Amino acid sequence: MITLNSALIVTAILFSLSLIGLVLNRHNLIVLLMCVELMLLAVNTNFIIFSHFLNDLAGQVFVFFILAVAAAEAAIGLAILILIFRKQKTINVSELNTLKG
Amino acid sequence: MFNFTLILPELFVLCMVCVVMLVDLFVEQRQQVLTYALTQLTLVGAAILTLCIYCIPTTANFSGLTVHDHLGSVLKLAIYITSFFVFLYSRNYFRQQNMGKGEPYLLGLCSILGMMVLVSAHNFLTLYLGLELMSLPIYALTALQRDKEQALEAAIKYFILGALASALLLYGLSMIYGASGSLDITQVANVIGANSTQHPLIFVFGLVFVVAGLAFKIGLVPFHMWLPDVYTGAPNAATLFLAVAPKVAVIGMTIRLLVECLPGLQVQWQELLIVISVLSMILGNFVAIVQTNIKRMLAYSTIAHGGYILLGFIAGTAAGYSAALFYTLAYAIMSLGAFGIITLLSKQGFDVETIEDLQGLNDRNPWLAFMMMLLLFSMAGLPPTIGFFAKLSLIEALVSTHFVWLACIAMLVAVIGVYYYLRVIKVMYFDKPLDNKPFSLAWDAKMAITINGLAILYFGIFPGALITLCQQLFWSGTMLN
Amino acid sequence: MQLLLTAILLPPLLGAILAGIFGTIIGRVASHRVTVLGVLISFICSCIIFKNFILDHQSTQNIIAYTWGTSGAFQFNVGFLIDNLTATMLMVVTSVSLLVHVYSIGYMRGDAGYQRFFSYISLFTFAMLMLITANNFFQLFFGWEAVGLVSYLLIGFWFTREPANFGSLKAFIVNRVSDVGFILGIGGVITLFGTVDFLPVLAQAPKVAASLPTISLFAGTSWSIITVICILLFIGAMGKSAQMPLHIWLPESMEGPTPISALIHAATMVTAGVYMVARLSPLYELSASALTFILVIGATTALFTGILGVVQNDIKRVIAYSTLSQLGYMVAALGASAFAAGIFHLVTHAAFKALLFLAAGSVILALHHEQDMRKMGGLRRYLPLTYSCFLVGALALAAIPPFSGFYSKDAIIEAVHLSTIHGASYAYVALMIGVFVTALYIFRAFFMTFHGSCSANSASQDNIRENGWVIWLPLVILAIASITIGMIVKHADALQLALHAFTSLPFWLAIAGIVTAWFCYVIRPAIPAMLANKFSWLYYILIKKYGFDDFNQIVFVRGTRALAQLLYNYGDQRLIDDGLVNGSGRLIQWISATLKRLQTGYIYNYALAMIIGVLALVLWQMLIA
Amino acid sequence: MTLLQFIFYVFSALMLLSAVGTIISRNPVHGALFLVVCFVASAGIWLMLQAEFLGLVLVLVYVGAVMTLFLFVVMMLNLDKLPSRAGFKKYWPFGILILLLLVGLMIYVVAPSHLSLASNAIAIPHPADYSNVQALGAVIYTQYVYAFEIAAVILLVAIIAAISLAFHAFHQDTKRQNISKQVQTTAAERLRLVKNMGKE
Repeated sequence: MITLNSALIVTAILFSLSLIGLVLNRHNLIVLLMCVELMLLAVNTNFIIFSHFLNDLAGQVFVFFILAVAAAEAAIGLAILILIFRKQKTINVSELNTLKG
Repeated sequence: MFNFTLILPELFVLCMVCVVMLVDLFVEQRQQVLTYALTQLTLVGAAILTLCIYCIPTTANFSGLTVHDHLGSVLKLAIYITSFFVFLYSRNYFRQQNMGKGEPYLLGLCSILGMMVLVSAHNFLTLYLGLELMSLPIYALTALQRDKEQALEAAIKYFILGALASALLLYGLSMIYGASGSLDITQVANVIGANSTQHPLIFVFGLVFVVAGLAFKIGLVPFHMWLPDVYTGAPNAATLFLAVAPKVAVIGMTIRLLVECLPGLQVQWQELLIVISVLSMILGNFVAIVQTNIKRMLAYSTIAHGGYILLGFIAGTAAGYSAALFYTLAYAIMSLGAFGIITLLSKQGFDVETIEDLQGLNDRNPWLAFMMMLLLFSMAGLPPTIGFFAKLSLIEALVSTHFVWLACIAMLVAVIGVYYYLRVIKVMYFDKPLDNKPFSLAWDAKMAITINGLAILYFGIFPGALITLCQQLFWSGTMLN
Repeated sequence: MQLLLTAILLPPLLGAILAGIFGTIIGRVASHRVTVLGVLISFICSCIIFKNFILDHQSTQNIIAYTWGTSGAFQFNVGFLIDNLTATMLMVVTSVSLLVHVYSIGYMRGDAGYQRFFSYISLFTFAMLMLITANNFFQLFFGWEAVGLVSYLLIGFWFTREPANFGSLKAFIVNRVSDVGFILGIGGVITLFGTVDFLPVLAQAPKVAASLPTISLFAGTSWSIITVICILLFIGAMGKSAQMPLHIWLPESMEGPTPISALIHAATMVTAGVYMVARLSPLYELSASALTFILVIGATTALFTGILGVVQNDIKRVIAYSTLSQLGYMVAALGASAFAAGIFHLVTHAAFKALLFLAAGSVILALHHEQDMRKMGGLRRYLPLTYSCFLVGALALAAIPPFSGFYSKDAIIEAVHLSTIHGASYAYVALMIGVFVTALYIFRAFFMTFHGSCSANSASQDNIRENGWVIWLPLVILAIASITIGMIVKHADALQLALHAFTSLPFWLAIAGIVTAWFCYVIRPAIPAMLANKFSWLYYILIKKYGFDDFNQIVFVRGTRALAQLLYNYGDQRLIDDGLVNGSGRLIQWISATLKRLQTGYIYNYALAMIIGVLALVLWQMLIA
Repeated sequence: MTLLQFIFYVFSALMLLSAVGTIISRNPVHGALFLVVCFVASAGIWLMLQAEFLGLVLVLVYVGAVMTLFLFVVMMLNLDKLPSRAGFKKYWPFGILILLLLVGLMIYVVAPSHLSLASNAIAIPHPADYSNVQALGAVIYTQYVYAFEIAAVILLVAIIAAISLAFHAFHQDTKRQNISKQVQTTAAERLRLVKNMGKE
């Protein structure tokens, strides 16, 4: 029997791992996009856990839509990424700092 | 259960999105005016439809996913009107900067549809979908100037941090869903209201994440960092777009979430907002002082204005919420004009960027300089402009709920704020222009900017109607719960 | 009613805007046409209101036009209070203003600032009308300040002339000083009554006064708040209505064009203080001490400024001191609770003083802007019409029956005589002597100007002739008014009163004044010089105007300058500039620069800030939960 | 520990480890593949939580489409040089701090003393003939049809945005096929006879 606590703690770890990835990754833009996907995965799992324990389908419906949005988001993110690579020939995060101050 | 009359404006905009898309595919590059005209027509039509159904009493629609009420309608109207002006100001910019044929209009309309969904959302699901539908086109709009490195950098920053914020918001919503067992705003409010003395910690835990997501979208410290970079890097027209209507929509979302859904947690979110608001007002005003880029300066001032808007929520009374809404509308008009003028001044291959670009504007086009002065006065909160009344009503709401110290801080930093606005006025009026050529505008742009500037004055001298409207929205009984 | 009021208030404002902003475009003729038309419209509407209220006895109306703003429980309304007092004032203001507008067409002909002038006087009319129609203190204050502003602009109308600038500055500063009192008074009203509307304030006043609220201004003293408020408000009136010791600006204001002196500094604006006290009469009735204060100030002004008029040589200054003196009479009437008599004198004074000023202006214009009476004389032959008009004005001023001044001044003296408050007997004596002095100085001016030998050089004598109809028509109208107003108002017992005058002391004092003037300036012109020599110390005091100006110059002007210098050197430059302003400026710059450095431009730092932010907030909330 | 719990922990461990792999891998291709593993593992967890349809969709849509897209882009970008892991080495303790903080808070928050749901919520196992797909479908197309339509618009936006951003039409050096010109071509244009001057 899976318990609510343990499930939520697992997703919390997953969520914090993706946050760490976002903060510590300083070189590859594409990994940042993957971290975003990971974050959404954690959130989705959260919803499914609650949906399961509440016996309520609404959580699953929410996940269904988050998946759709995440796919759309990935498409746009990758498009911007490609533009950046085309223009600057690099996707190094630490070189993207002309805007500051 | 499914009342299609109540979502007529949304349906109309959606149909027109398809029409604009198809028309844009088949018309020639030079007949681009058709796309523009259709876009503006969509906004006008949506406004008319919204007005037609305005008087229908508050109803939850589509099994509670969306709600029809006066708050939503008023916010929608504000969105149409400001967006109408946005497209009017940016029309030339889109053409000159080679930002594609009809794409900006198409993306803009999609974003507006998202805002409409957002402000009348009555369920976490629609709230999230509306938010994403609003944001995704803006990410694209920011990157649409594909040859400009800064625009791309701004777009990816906005995108990644925006996704992070969405994820934080969702994480928070998932906690609230888990604790309350529902996604419906009214039901969640009822669950929380039921045991109002002692909430499970998980609510507070979720609340912080929700507030973080909201604070990101409004652009508040410490979730503000995207804002100056995006405002600066984005093409001027995109900055104009994202500075105005989305702000209104996000404040609408804040009202839905904090005021309608989580009033039971008011004590907690008040504390959070106080910290965020004070930090924002201070940071926004202080950092704006040392900026040389006008868009960046206005971006920091946006952060400060966001802090001011929160003051109304902190007051936590109907008067406070209506003051916050009034401030939001005032801010929308002000930033519309200010960014609008920056967009209008940009020429082919020349974006107005630094404050020096405005040098001697008075010699080149006195009327435009005068309008800009009015707008800046209003942002600084000097009478007799709308900005003054907006600040006044906020302070009043704060003082009447005994947050006098907060009101004092707000006034103090506002005084600091006056400095950088006046600096721009000084540059416009007392410095010699770099380029002596008189600057002329198309008639429609001239008229729009005149209406915009005079609105600042009109609502400053006769604020009664707008204030009353805002107050009525928060009378008990007009809201669904 | 609201429509009628709009028709009274807005045309002068529109006229002012048209003449002021578009004056150069529409030209001189159009400028005076629009402004005269505007004032004519408001005059006609005022007549209607006058008829409704005074003749048909309509009841008081309080109209709230619109709410300008709300602050807490506090509402800022634009509203109008119309009753007999307002109706009378409307009549006075619009009629005098209309005549002065017409007169100015002739007087200002050829002046470079023609359009500007008409714009100003129309604006003045608007402001004055706002002042007298106000139903609350804020609107009153708006009108109060607006008329002050226009007055300041008009005194300095010929801004290239040094005395004009000096005069306007003086008027401005003195009025600011009195405004402090006025604002404090309004503040007192707000704290005590919680509203600024006249009617509620006046209605609550007796109840509030019954509870005897007191305030401790200095340690150990206890004042009645009502008295304090009344005196503070009256200090405002002292500035505007030029009562001692705040009267010093009015003689200087004669540097403005003569029509302005007639309109603003004789007939209308300076009576604003009198109007205000009369409007608040129920409040003043509650404080005997305030009334005593008013009475003493008024009587003193009436006598001592009148004496100064005797030694002036500038024709306009004589009339200016006369205005001061007559304002003193009005204020004394207020002090004696004879508010109706005060307003009556205000009305008659408006007529004959405007007449005197305009007649003097006619003389000045005929002599090509010569104002020194020593260079005039014998003008009777050249300016017969002006001569007779001036005579009518002088007789009215000297209170000779049956001219209008007689009725109003007699009422005042009678009221003061009957008054029993402290200082009433002093006031009575002062006003009595004042009657003699009044007759003396005005007939001195009259005889010096129109009788005796002609001292103007012979070359210019031929050029002296009456001016055009725009000049003399207002004179004639005002002269008729000066003769008749008194009789019209007292129509029932006018004759009886006039006959009674022959047995009363004031009448014979006035006659004595006239005879003295005739003897000293027509029969034996050497006497004044002899007297001046013999009583040179007195003469010196009078020439120095009791030293008010020098005292101000030495104590306030120099003292202020020295203090300012001191504050500037140590307070401003060292403490504020170096310490606070530049210091805080530097601090802000430093903070800004530091905060700016936080914005590194790296996505991961931004994300980090967000994450730290959210975690810190969560932690905080968890710890306090 | 029941079998179910054991499987759950195995999947969880797999998911978390591959997540770690995703964020620390230097090669983006490896990262993407780790992410695939992570998705598959979580799909397993979702199945155990009786969200069968979503578990399948995760594999089909995410692994099948989105991750493919990622890999496709990675290949297209042709990143020859692998970046160093300098930042990671320097700041990882900081990351651990974030992890501990958030997880610690989470443990505190969902402790049964603070969350009544944690102690009394018991998931009801569905009967054997229960169809998750059917149940979801029933609500998505009725109760949630409004949201469904909005999601459709979001996907439309994604198409418009991706095309308008990545489409190269405005650049002159793009090589394009002009079909109408291609169809209208004549025989003369197709074939050019060249006289061979070299040898008879």
